Amino acid sequence: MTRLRDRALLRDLTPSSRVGLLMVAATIAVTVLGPFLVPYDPVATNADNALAGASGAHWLGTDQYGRDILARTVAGGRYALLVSLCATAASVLIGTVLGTLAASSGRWVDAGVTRVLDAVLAVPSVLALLLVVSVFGNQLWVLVLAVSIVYAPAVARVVRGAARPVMTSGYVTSARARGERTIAIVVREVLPNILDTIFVEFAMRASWVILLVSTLSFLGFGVSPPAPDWGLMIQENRSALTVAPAGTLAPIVALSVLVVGVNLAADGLAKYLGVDRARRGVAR
Amino acid sequence: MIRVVLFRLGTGVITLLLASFLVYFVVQALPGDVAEQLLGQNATPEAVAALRAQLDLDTNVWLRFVQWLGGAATGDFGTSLVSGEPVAGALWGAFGRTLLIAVPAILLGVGLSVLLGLRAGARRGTGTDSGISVLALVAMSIPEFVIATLLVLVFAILVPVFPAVVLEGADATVGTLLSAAVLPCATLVISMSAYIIRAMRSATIDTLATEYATTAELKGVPRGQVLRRHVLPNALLPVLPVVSINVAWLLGGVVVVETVFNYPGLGKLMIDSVSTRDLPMLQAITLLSALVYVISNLLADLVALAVDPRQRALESRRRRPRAQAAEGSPA
Amino acid sequence: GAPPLTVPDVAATGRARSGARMRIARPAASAAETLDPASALSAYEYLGALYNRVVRLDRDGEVVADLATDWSSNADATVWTFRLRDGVRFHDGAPLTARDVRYTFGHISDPDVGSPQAGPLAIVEEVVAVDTLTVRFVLSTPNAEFPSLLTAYQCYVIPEDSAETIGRTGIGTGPFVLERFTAAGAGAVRANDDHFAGRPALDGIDFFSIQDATARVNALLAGQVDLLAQTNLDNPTARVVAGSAGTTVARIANAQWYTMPMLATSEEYADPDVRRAMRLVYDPTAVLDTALQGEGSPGWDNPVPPHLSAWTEVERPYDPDEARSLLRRAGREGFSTRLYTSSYDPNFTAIATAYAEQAAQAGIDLRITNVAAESYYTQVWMAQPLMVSYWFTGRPVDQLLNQIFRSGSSYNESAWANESFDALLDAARADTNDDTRREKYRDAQRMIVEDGACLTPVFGDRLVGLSEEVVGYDEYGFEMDYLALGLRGNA
Amino acid sequence: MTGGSIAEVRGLTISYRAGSDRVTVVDDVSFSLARGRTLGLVGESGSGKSTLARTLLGHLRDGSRVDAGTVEVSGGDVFSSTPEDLRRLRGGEVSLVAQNAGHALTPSMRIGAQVAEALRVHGLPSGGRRVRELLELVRLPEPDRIARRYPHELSGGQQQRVAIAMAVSTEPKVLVLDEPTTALDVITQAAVLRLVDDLRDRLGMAVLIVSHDLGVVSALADDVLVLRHGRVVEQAPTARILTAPEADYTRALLAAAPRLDAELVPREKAGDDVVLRCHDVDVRYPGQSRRAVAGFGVEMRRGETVGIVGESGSGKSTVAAALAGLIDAEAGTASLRIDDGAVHDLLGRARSRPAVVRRAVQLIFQNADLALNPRRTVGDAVARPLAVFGRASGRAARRARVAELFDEVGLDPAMARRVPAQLSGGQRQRIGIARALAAEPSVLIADEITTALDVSVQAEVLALLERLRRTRDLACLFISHDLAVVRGVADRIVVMRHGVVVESAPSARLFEDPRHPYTRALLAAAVEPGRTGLPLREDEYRDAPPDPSAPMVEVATGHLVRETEGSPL
Ligand SMILES: Nc1ncnc2c1ncn2[C@@H]1O[C@H](COP(=O)(O)OP(=O)(O)OP(=O)(O)O)[C@@H](O)[C@H]1O
Ligand SMILES: Nc1ncnc2c1ncn2[C@@H]1O[C@H](COP(=O)(O)OP(=O)(O)OP(=O)(O)O)[C@@H](O)[C@H]1O
Ligand SMILES: [Mg+2]
Ligand SMILES: [Mg+2]
Repeated sequence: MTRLRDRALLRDLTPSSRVGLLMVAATIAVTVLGPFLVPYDPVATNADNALAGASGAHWLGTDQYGRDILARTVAGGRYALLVSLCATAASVLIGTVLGTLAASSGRWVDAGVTRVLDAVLAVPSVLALLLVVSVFGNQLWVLVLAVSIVYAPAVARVVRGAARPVMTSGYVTSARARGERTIAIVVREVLPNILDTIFVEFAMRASWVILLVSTLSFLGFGVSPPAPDWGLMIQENRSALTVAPAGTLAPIVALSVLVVGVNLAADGLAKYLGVDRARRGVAR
Repeated sequence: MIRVVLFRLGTGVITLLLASFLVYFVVQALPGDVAEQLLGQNATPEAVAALRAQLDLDTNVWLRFVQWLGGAATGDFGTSLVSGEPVAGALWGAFGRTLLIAVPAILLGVGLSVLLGLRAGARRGTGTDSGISVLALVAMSIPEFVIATLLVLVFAILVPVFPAVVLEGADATVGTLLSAAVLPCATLVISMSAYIIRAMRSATIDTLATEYATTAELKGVPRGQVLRRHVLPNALLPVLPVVSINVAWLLGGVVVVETVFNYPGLGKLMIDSVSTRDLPMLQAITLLSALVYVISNLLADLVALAVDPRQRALESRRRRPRAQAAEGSPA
Repeated sequence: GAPPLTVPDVAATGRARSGARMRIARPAASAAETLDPASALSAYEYLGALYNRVVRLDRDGEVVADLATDWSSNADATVWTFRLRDGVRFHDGAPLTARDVRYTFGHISDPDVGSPQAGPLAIVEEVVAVDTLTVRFVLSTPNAEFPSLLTAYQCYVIPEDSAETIGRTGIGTGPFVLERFTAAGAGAVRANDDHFAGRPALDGIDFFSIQDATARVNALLAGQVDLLAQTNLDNPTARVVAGSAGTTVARIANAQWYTMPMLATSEEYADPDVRRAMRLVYDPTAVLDTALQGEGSPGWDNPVPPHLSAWTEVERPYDPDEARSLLRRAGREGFSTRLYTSSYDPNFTAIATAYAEQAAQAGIDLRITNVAAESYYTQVWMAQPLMVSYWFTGRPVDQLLNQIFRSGSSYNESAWANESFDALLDAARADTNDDTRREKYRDAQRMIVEDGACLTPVFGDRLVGLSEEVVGYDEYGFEMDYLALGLRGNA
Repeated sequence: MTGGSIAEVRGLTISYRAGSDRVTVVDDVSFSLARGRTLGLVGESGSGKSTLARTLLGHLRDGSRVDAGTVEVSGGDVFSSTPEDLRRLRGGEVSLVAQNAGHALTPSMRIGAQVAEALRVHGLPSGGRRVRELLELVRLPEPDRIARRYPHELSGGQQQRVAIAMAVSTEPKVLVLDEPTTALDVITQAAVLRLVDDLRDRLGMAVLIVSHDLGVVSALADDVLVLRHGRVVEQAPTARILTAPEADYTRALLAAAPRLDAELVPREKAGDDVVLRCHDVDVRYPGQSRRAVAGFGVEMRRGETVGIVGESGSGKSTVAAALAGLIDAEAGTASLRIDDGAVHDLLGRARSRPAVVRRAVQLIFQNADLALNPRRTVGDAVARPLAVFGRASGRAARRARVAELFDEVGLDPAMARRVPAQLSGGQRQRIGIARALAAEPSVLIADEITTALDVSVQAEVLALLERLRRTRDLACLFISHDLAVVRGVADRIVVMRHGVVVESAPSARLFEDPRHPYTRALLAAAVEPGRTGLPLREDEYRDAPPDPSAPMVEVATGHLVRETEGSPL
């Protein structure tokens, strides 16, 4: 149970999760360093060199505006990664607060919080996202907010589920017998014991958020063109899949590598921390 | 048992009310109203004013909400601000067509993934297991719009066996929809199965490790029978919430799939209604989706009760809800 | 780069086979769309098939006969008289009379209808049905270009007293008769054997609504439809369509008129020098090349499309250095602002990007800001200082200038107000001499390029996807050539 | 000797993989099982008993393998038989009754179906008649009704009987019982042991019974094999093991086992100083119709240990929780007198109690694993009450005090930096005690603190508790379901059943002269090493739940008995 602390994480991970971590690390490294490696500006157009095939100069060719596809693919993960990171962090944070609040409060507060969360969950997530984005526009913080609204209730439910058995455990009971305040109990006794659940939740949500953000871009509610973004690139280029396949396939491959990587890593983390991830199903 | 259902229905109604209130609240905050959205570039102030008066948009919004709620309780969802037709007609039509792709997708997806998951779990560590697990992993890592796009490319354009889009919209007959439903349905099956397969695999592994599965094996029960009679029913339990979440997702928001295939279902209706700010339509869609959510959760509970005699006892003896079973669940 | 896109300049000609039905996919306006031509929400593709106008525009932008056979005005162009074609019948069998025309224009001016053409036609004081086939328009101010105002697609003639039902029945005099229609859904028309200009080549047309542009293209590629209406293919997609077996691309030259209105009432662009700098700073041919891959013609900030006879070449230099010094003088050197775009049209963002790249060379920092398509024309248009917008070409020059550039017009998207420009337009309208009037319109174009608040970087060709079976496809003056449109004959 | 050898284990060595090493769990073990005889397998937890027992069915846990030796049943080597032969062996020739019947029955299948399945897969007639016959054989009441039930609808004892019925249904040659009674209370345990003994005689099986409880083994087994760290320590007929053990380990095991007839430690008389007194306390869990505890009363003096015994669910923990302020009492009075002589009410929730009261009453929990936060060091756990109750201010002072407390409970202060997972069960329980002591309480409530421990560790913890009581002059409420354990520590014993006190007497008196039928049944059912032969003549103890409104009769000084209908006091 205390494994995070007393063993070297990397050594104990399964080979597949090591591959996963590697994939994530590689994606992040390429995304961050990529612009220094690829000598083209991802948004610079070049009318003379539109829709060029793969060549020594443009390894993956160019798109209809003559932009280098490799440069765009390499830079295209930045936004997805940033939004996913922020949005996942925000939803896990909000979800944890709500979940522990519900678990540590009396029946009525618990029931109230649960109902409201359920109501938010009952609204189709795409609808919720579209509404929020339509109201506030598609700036980064809005997307983060929108994704958090959709995912925080789900996280809260999981956290509540993890926190409830802890609330009845001997050490919480004994803290209560000492007359400690609820906040102190949550922070000192409960949180450390659901951290593994929260970590896994974070890793798992991250993979969904990446998919969700790309779906939003695809539906035209995400990143604004001409910014490079995988979802947007797929959307922009998909109808030309047969004449300029690289423009669509490169972002698909990049996106899938990242998501597969996050999934593998999350699986490994879950196994390592003893939280069952596959059971969690999906909330999109 | 009946009390449980009634209690669930009660909380379900609260959920429905809260959900439609939330959506109403947000839609109120949307910039622009239906008149402006409809007119777009033609939106001269006079035209907007005329349309607004025609749509009766200037009465109090909250009053409209209360009236709407009253109507909804009797099955009357009002008239669409955009088409001027009763909401109910368009709503049920779209819902029915969504069901046409969703129900086969659910049956096929759930059935297939339960079997595959069971198989992978039972053969843990073998090639079968790795094969199934890798496929599931890849399927859940590719966004569904990519899956849909590839399916269209292959099965509608390169090898034209199925139509790429539904042409007739809401007028499409069941006959034309049937062949048009194949690709959307396949997309849904692929993107939904991955999660259920994984859940089922992990539940199977856990159940196989239980003492009763071992006991059955040490009783001399053949392997296949152990899986079928002792493992399957019990492994299904933790998978049920995953299934119900997926079902709710499927029925509530197949937006992407319906957009790609121009499929005239609930998801497409939803997107259109958001962009036109068709409040009564959005409200009705929300209510319906929330209803599906509530019902699919309820169904999952009932199936769990049917599969697990322990929960039956728990439910009838104490009012302690099946908290534990549900908590581990997603979303 | 890739080899240039080769697209035939006109669609295939050839003998159409008889008894064919064509399938056309179109984006639906919304579930509120109607067959009432006057309405702002009309189902645009149906109109040309179902109705006729009094007069229409030909390919060169000249007013030609449609329901009217000839027309004339009094000396100061305040009274216009049209003589209608004899023997024309509506689809329900009723004969066309002057009363129908009078009713149609009364309907357009009805404030409850909210017709976009009501504004331009406000100068009509009275419509008189002189006799069965003669109709007279009495104007409040002289207008030598009045007939061109009747070519708008809101001006299709509907039967008398049909306002209540026309949105559903679609009864007109056009080459096709309505079979069925669903708002935002599918519909169909069949050939009108009784049409005054002869029976159309097709037996019928099925219309389908497909909102998502890619889905529309997929439907074409999968052979589910024959033609994509209102769909401007982007360059790579056009290549796919052109390269796929069974489908091809037709070009409608200069069909899309792209503009970048600078709100003249805004702090940023109130200063004519700044507006001038914004023009000098870019080379429209470069925008054309990068944003539209050369498919179109450069605009050089003259909003009149080059194929109109009133068009004139206005010399406007490309001079970033001059732009820089103008800005310096205005104290706005290196200024930074937002340039709004949207996915409303696939080329907006490309044009914005191409323009912003050039502007950057003169030190102007334009931050491209994307806005959701639904709220673009309600939240940004005529509200934000700088954006990309577009119109369909096909307006006669008088209407174009009056509707979009006259001060106070509800479509004046840059809110530009120039008294001498307005006076010039009035003078042109009052000038019954064709030559001198045309000269005045040329002066007006020069004035816009000198002082105006709209950038007109390019006119874009529309690349239309269609099946190789389609023959006789052509589109101008806001309607398809429904008579010639057909599917290839067997031989 | 009733018959020849049926199963032979020779030189068996089993290891499993842990990381890159292999750990040996069974090391060169040999024994044989003979028809009609019972072999007892004893040893501490983790000594490899279950591993060994299951090899008779050809079963190994994942990752384990046989390094050397053979297991033969009826002359055939089980580990080299074909899968189909193995399947026939399992349940056919060798049957297993697993440790916890509650877990060993498939929850989604009816009892009858599970029994029938055991028959069917071995090609035996599996009709309803045969199933009923089997259920009757294990003396289940109303076998037809039971057959239609699901496992959770049976009590633990009934579940164990079903498991046995299933195991013997095919009339196997060998019956393996893995701790068949560990999860049962004494009375049920006694009945199950009887049943096994009868069946062995009737069906002429060889029986292998695994237990960590010497008492169980000595009640049933003809021979005993003592296992430690996977090795055989000693193997001999039961009587010899019990009377003349050869190995030191066996001797220690025997010495550590609590005895019902042990000499009572002579204690200095507890003072008259009553610290805690409660009367007629009723407790009800929210939303329950039945009271979990009804009319409970007890008086505790300084330096006195009061034991509470009773079967599972009798309300022992509920009493502890109520006194500790974790649950509201519905009725009754309870008062606490602290050192300064002030008297406080003791029925409110902890949060509403003054700090002095919270400090004065300290609870030690049943399950040490769950009572310590796995994510915090045990030093933290002990330091926390110091901080909350202001017993030591400042980090250094606290650390010093923690070290003292560790010392007091017999732990190395250096362990303070460890987390609970790095301690053994016994050590964890000591931490629990240290944490309670940190508050410097006047009343200590110990709820089944030794239940999860091996006998030898249990003996050490009990000794520690006894020492603390003496040195600190604590009043201690000691809860256990094991009479023998309570006897060793308590001055006075309260017997509870169904939430009601049925008898209360000084320890010595209770054992000499038990009056209530339930107390007698408890005593009769107890097994202990050396008590060979089977306990409790009656099949199973049953009576009506006690009536809380019936009066308590004082039959001797300090000896109170609940009046019961039809049974003389
Ligand atoms: N495959 C395996 N993987 C990991 N550990 C194993 C494996 N097989 C056995 N062990 C370990 O071997 C030891 C012996 O286990 P076994 O269950 O036989 O003990 P036991 O004497 O029955 O204990 P208990 O009294 O607790 O039931 C334990 O420490 C167990 O954890
Ligand atoms: N949280 C609870 N909610 C409802 N009922 C409870 C709760 N905890 C215990 N009970 C019930 O109260 C009764 C007494 O339980 P208690 O835990 O006090 O028994 P116990 O004697 O300590 O048993 P054990 O020996 O198993 O620990 C039982 O019938 C039990 O089912
Ligand atoms: Mg064991
Ligand atoms: Mg207890």
